[in-house]
Amino acid sequence: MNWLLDLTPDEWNAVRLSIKVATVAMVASLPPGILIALVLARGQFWGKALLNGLVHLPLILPPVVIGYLLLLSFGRRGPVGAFLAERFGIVFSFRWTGAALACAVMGFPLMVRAIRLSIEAVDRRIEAAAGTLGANPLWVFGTITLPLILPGLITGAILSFAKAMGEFGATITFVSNIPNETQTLPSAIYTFTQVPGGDAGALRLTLISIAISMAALVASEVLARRVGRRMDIE
Amino acid sequence: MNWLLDLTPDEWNAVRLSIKVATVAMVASLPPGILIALVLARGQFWGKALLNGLVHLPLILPPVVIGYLLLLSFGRRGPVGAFLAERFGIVFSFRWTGAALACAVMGFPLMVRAIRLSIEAVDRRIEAAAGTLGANPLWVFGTITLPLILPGLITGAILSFAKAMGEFGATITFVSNIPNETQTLPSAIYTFTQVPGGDAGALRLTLISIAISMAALVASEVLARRVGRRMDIE
Amino acid sequence: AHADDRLIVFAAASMKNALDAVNTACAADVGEAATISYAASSALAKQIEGGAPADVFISADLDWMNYLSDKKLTKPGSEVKLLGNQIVLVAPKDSTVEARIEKGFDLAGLIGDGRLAMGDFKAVPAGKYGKAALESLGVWSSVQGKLAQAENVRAALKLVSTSEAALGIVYATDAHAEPGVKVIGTFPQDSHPPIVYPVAQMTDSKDKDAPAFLKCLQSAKAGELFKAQGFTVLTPSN
Amino acid sequence: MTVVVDIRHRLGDFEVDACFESAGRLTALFGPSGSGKTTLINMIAGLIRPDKGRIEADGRVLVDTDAGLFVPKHKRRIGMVFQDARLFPHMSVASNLRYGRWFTPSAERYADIDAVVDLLGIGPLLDRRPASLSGGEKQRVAIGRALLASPKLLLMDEPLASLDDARKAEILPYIERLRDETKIPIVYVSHSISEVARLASDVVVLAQGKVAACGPTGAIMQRPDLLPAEERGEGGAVLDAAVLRHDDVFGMTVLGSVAGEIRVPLLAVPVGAPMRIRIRARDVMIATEQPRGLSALNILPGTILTIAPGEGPAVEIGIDCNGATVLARITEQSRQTLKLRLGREVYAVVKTVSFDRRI
Amino acid sequence: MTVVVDIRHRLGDFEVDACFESAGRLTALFGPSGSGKTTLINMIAGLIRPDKGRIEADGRVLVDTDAGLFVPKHKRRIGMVFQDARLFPHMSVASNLRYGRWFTPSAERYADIDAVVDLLGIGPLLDRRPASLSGGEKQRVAIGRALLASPKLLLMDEPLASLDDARKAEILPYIERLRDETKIPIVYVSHSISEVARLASDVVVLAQGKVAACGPTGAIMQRPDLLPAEERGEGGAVLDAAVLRHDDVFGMTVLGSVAGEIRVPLLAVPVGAPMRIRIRARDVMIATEQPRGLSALNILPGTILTIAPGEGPAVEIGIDCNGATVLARITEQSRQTLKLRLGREVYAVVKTVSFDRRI
Ligand SMILES: Nc1ncnc2c1ncn2[C@@H]1O[C@H](COP(=O)(O)OP(=O)(O)OP(=O)(O)O)[C@@H](O)[C@H]1O
Ligand SMILES: Nc1ncnc2c1ncn2[C@@H]1O[C@H](COP(=O)(O)OP(=O)(O)OP(=O)(O)O)[C@@H](O)[C@H]1O
Ligand SMILES: [Mg+2]
Ligand SMILES: [Mg+2]
Repeated sequence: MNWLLDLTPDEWNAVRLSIKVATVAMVASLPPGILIALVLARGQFWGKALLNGLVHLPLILPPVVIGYLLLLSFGRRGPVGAFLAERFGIVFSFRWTGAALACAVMGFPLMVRAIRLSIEAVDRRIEAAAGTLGANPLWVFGTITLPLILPGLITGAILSFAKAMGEFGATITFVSNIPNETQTLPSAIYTFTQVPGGDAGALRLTLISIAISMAALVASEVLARRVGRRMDIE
Repeated sequence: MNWLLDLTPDEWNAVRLSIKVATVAMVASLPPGILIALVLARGQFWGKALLNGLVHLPLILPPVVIGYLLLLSFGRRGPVGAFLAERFGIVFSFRWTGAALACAVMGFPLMVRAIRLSIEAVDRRIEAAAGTLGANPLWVFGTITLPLILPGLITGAILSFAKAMGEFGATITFVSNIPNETQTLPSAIYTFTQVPGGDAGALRLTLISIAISMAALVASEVLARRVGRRMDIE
Repeated sequence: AHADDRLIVFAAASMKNALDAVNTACAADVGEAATISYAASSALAKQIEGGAPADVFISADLDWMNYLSDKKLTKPGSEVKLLGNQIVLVAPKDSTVEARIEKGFDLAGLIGDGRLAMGDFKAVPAGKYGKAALESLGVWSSVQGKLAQAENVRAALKLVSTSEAALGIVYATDAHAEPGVKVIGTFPQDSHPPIVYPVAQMTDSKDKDAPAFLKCLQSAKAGELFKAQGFTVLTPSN
Repeated sequence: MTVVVDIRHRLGDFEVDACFESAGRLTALFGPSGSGKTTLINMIAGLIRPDKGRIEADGRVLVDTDAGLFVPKHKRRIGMVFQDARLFPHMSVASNLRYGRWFTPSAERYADIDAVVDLLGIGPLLDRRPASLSGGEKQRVAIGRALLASPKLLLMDEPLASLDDARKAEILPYIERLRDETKIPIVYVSHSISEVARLASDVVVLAQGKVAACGPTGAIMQRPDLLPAEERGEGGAVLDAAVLRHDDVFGMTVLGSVAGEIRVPLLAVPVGAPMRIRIRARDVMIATEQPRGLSALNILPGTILTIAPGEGPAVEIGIDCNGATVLARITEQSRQTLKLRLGREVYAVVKTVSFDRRI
Repeated sequence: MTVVVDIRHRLGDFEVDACFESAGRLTALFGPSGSGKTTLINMIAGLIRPDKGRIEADGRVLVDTDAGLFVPKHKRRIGMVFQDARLFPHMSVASNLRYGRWFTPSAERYADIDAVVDLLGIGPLLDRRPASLSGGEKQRVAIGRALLASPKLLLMDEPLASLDDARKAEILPYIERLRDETKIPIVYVSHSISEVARLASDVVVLAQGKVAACGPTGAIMQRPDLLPAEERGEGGAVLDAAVLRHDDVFGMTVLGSVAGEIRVPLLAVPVGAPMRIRIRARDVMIATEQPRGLSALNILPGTILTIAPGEGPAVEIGIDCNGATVLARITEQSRQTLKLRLGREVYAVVKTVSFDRRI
C-alpha cells in the first residue's frame, strides 16, 4: 500500500488533474450530449446522418488524428481557438481545459449513444399524458423524459468519465504533456512505458487509475440501482 | 477522387484488413457481449461489481497499457496465448486475429453498456407472458428479449465496429504494425504521421476510414429505423 | 503468406521514409523485399521480448537495443551502430526569433510567454537528447517550466508548425522536410550523447536473408539514401 | 358550453369521419370496440392532429386545419383520463396527483386535493409507486390526476372500465357532481349503455368511425335500433322528475313526474331536487287491468302509443303516460294474449327495486 | 379436475392468505379492486413464488414450498390472459397468436387457429402490429393467444373488462364451451357478478387477501351478504333446468325445472339439453293471487320459506317452488301491504325478457 501511494508530487498532481479533467469533461458534455441525443433520437431532418457521423468521428479516427484536428481548430492559431480566445478569453492550448476538451470530445460519441438509446426507449404516451396535464414540452422533458432516461444518463456519464480517465492520444497531441497543467494519468503512464525498466512505475499509476475509475463505476451502479428501484416498470 | 483512391498495395491491404478486423471484432464480441450484458443487467451475485469493472478496464486504461497486457497474456510467451496455441492452435500474436482481439477488447465496454441499457429497458412482464405460453427461458430470450433489444444490439455493434476502425494504441502495441498482417488503417495513418511529408497520405487514409465508418453508420441507422418501425411502442 | 516466412524488420517509425527507399533498393540483393513494421522503439522492443517474429530490429536509441541485448535477445555480434542524427532548434516559419546556440544562451527569453516543444524527455529519445543538450549548455533549469512534452518528436514538430509552441527541439531529419518551421540552430554534437540508430539481428531469427539485409543496410547505396533524408551514416561504407 | 367536432382523419385502413355538435354538459361517445372512440377523443385532446377539420370546445377553437390552427395539447387546459392509466412510473402516487397543479394558475384551481383523494379512496396509496398498484387502483389515481389539473374540459376514455362496481358506484356521483355543479364540459367515452344513460346529457353514437346518431340522451335511449343488439334491454325511457318526499320508514323516495308518482330506493337528495330517472324497458310490465296483490309499487296508467318489433321474442311498446313515453319490452306472445293494440289503455308496472343506482 | 390452493404471501403491506379447493370446471375468483385476485392468479401461473404453501391443479402439484417444489411457469402448460394484454410488440397479431403453438406437442393441440380467429373476430387484424390495436382488440388477441397454446389450465384475469358488451356476449359462449366441452379447468378472475353467475361452477370470494367464502356458484349467489352492496341485486337463484321445447312462432324456449315451466328467449340449444338459469332476485315479483291481464309469462306458485332484510328498502324473500328456492327482492312496504309471512302461498312472477343472456 505504501509502495502504491508513495508517489512523487508530479504523480500526485497527475492523479488530481486526471480526476478534475475527467469530471469536467463529463459534466460539460452532458448538456450538449443530451441535446444531440435528443435530436438524433427524435428529429427528422436533412443532415441527420451527417450530424450522427460527426458525433462518431472521435470513435472512428485514431486519437492522434483527433488531437491534430483539435490542434488545428482549437489551437492558438486555429479558427475556433483564436475566436474563443479573443472574444471570451477561453484558451485551450497547453491548459488543463484543453485536456478536458480533448477528453470530452473523445467520450462524446459514447455518451450520446447511451443517452440516445435511453431516449428511444421512453414511452412517448407517458409524455403525452404529461402534456395533457398542461406541461409544455420543456417541462415534459424536465419532469418526465429526463427522470426516465436517468439510467442512460448515468451510463453515458460514466462512459465519458471512464474514457476520460484513459484518454491519452488526443490529449497529448493537442495539449502535450505539461506536469501540473496537462499531464494526466495516462500521459504519466505512457511516459513510464517508454522507458526501459519503467514498468513498475507504470503499473503503480495504472492501479491508481483503475481504483479511481472503479470507485466511480461502483458509485454509478449504486446510483442507477436506486433510480431503477424508484422506477421499476409500470 | 483519383487522388483519394490511388493507394499503394500496402494501403489497400490496410483498408481491407481494417474492415476484416473490425467486422470480426464486432461479430465475435456480440455473443460474449450479450451474455455479459445480460448477467450485469439481471444478475444478482457477488463479484458483479468486479466483473463490471473488468469489462470497463479497456476504457479506463490507456490503450498502450491494454496492448501490453494483451501482449503479456495472449502473446506467444503469455500464459493464455501459449495455452491457446498449444491446445487449439489459435495464435493471436502478430496475426490479424490479434488485431481483431485487441479491437474487440477495446470496443467491448461500449458494446456491453449499450446492450445492457437495452436489456434493462425490456418490460419483463412481456417476457413473463411468453413464459406462461410455454417458452422456456432460452426461447423467451431468443424470441422476445433479443428482438426487443435489437436497437441496443445494433448500437453496440456499430460502436464496436467504429471503435475498431479507429483503434490504434492497443493494436500496434500488441501485434505491431506489420503490413498485410496487422497493419490496420489507424496504424498506417500513424506511420504516415511519423515521417516528414506524410500528412497527405495520412489525410487520404483518414478520409477513407471516415467513408467506411460512415457507410456502416448509415447502414446501422437504416436498420435500426426498420426495426424500430416494426416495433413502435405498444 | 504467413508472417514467419518473410523477412520481418521492426524499425523506429521515424525512419520510414529512408528505410522504405533502402528496402526497395536492397530487394534485389537480399532476394526479397523485407516486411517492415514501424512503431515506437519501446513498443517494438517489448514486442520482441514478447515473442514477436522480428528478424531485424532498428531502434531509434541505444537504450532499447541494450534492453534487448541484456535479455540475450539480439544475436551476439550482429549489433551495429547504423545511423546518426542531429537535434536542432526550430521555430514557426514566420517567427522572427534568431539565436546562436551556445553555453548559457537566453533560451528562456526567446521562448517568452510561449512553450518549448520537445519529445517527452523521459520517454522519447529526441527528448532525452534535448534535455542533455540544454543541461550541458546550462539553460535547462531556466526553461524547465516552459516545456511542452510531446508523445513523439513528430508531435513536437507539429506543435511548432502550428505556432502552438514558440520553439521546439527536433531531429534535423524532421526539420528539413517540414515547410512549416525554420531551423534556428543546430545543437553542438558534444552537447549531448551521440544520437545513434543501432541495428541488430534477433536471436530467434531464422530467416536466411537477414544477414544479407543487414549487409545491404550498411552498403554505399543505402548510405546515400539515408543521407538524402538527413541522417548521418555511422558505418564505414565498403 | 359547446363541443363542436367536424373532422376527417385516416389511420391505416381506418377512417374517422365524424361531425357532431353537443351543447351538453356531458357528451358521451358511445360505440363498440374499434369504432374510433379513442381516436376521436385523442383528437380533442390534441394527441392526434386531424388530417382535416375543426374542433371547438367551450367557444375556443382548438383545431382548424383550414386556418392552419392547432392549439398544442398543453395549452388546451384539458384533463384526460386514458384507457390505460399512463401514470408516471418514476413518481409516487402523490406526485402523480399533484403534477397538473403546477401548470394551473392558482386562481383557476378548483379541485381540492384532499377531497379528490378521499373520494377516490386512494389515501393509503399516496406514497406508493404506480408499479405496485392494482389495475383499478391505477385507474383511480389517473382520474384523480386529471381532476387535480382543474381542467376546462374533461375527457375520459372509459375511465371505469377496469373498476369494480362498488368503485364505479363510488366514483359516478362525483362525475355527476362535476357535470352538474361545475361548468366544465365533459366528453366521456364508454361502451356501456347504463353508464351513458346515467351520466350523459348528450350521446354521440359511433360506428366504424362515423357518427351513427347524435342527440340528447333521452332521445337516443328511446331508439333501440341505435343500440347494439345485446344492449337493447338496457334502453328505455329517461324521464325528468323531482323529489316529492322521502319515506324514511320504508327507505324509499317518492319522485314526481308527469307520468305519475314513482317510488325508488331512498336517495340522498333534498326534497324538490330535480332528478333524471331511467326506466329500463326490460323492467316494465304491462297490465290490462289494475293489478291486485302484486308486490310491484309503481303502476302508471297510460295509452299505447307505439308498437315496434324488438329483438328475438320481444316487442317494444311505447306507453304514453300523461305525455311522457314509457317504453316496455314484453314478448310478442304476451302482446297477442293481452290483445295490445295502439290506443289501448293499459298500466305500466315497475318494481321499486328496479331503480337501483347501479351501472 | 381440482384446483387446490393454500398459500400465504406478503407484498409490501398487503398479505394474501388464501386457502381454497375447487373441483369446478370454472372457478371464479371474485372480489373488489385490490383484494388480491391478480396476486393469487399470478401465483397459480408461476409468476409469483408464494412465500409458503401449496398449489395443485388437475392433480399436478405446481408449488409445494415444504417440499421445495416449484414448477417453472413454462412447464405448467397454463394459458394466461392478463388484465393488460401484454402482447408481443415486435410481432404481428398472427405471430402473437401462433406463439404458444411452438411449445405445444402437436398431439396436444386442441385449439384450431381459424376457429379461434373467427370466434374472436380478429381476422382483419392478423397482419397488424399490437401498437395500432384498440384496447378491446388487444384483449381479444390476448385471449386468442392463450387459447392457441392449448393449455391444460386456463387462467383469465378479467379478460372481458375492456370489451364492449357485444364482444363480451360473443366471447362468453366460447368460454362456456371451453368450460363444458373440454377438460381444461379454468380459473377466472372477475369483479362482475353477472359474469361469475353465468360462467362459474364455483366461486371463491376474496376480500383483502383472504378467502371470505368459497363454494358452488348457486350457494354463493343465494347469499347476498357475501356480495358487495352494489351488486346484490344481481344475485339470485340459480336453477338447473332442461330444454322442454322451442316455440318458434314467438321465438321462445320453454325450460322445465322443478319449480315449473320457465319461458325464456329462444336458445340455440337442442331439446333435452341441460341448462343453468339464473333468476335475479331483482327481477322477481310476488303476487298473492294468480295475476291476470299481466304481460309477465312466468308465474311460479310456491311457499314463502325465508324472509331476510336486504339493502335499503328491500327484503329478500325465498320462495320454495316445489323444492327449488327462488329468491325475490321486493320492498318492505310491499311485504307489509301484501302481508307476506313465512309459509304463505304466493306466486313468483318473472318476465321472459328478464332472461336475456347479457352479462
Ligand atoms: N395506427 C393505426 N393504424 C391502423 N389502424 C389503426 C391505428 N390506430 C388505430 N387504428 C384502428 O382504428 C380503429 C379505432 O380505434 P380506437 O382505438 O379509436 O377504437 P375504440 O373505439 O377506442 O375501441 P376500444 O373500445 O376497443 O378502445 C380500430 O379498428 C383500430 O384498429
Ligand atoms: N409490490 C407490491 N407492494 C405492495 N403492495 C402491492 C404490491 N403488489 C400489489 N400490491 C397490493 O396488493 C393488493 C392486491 O393487488 P392485486 O393486483 O392482486 O388486486 P386485484 O384484486 O387484482 O385488483 P384489481 O381488480 O384492481 O386488478 C393491492 O392492494 C396492491 O396495492
Ligand atoms: Mg379506446
Ligand atoms: Mg387485478
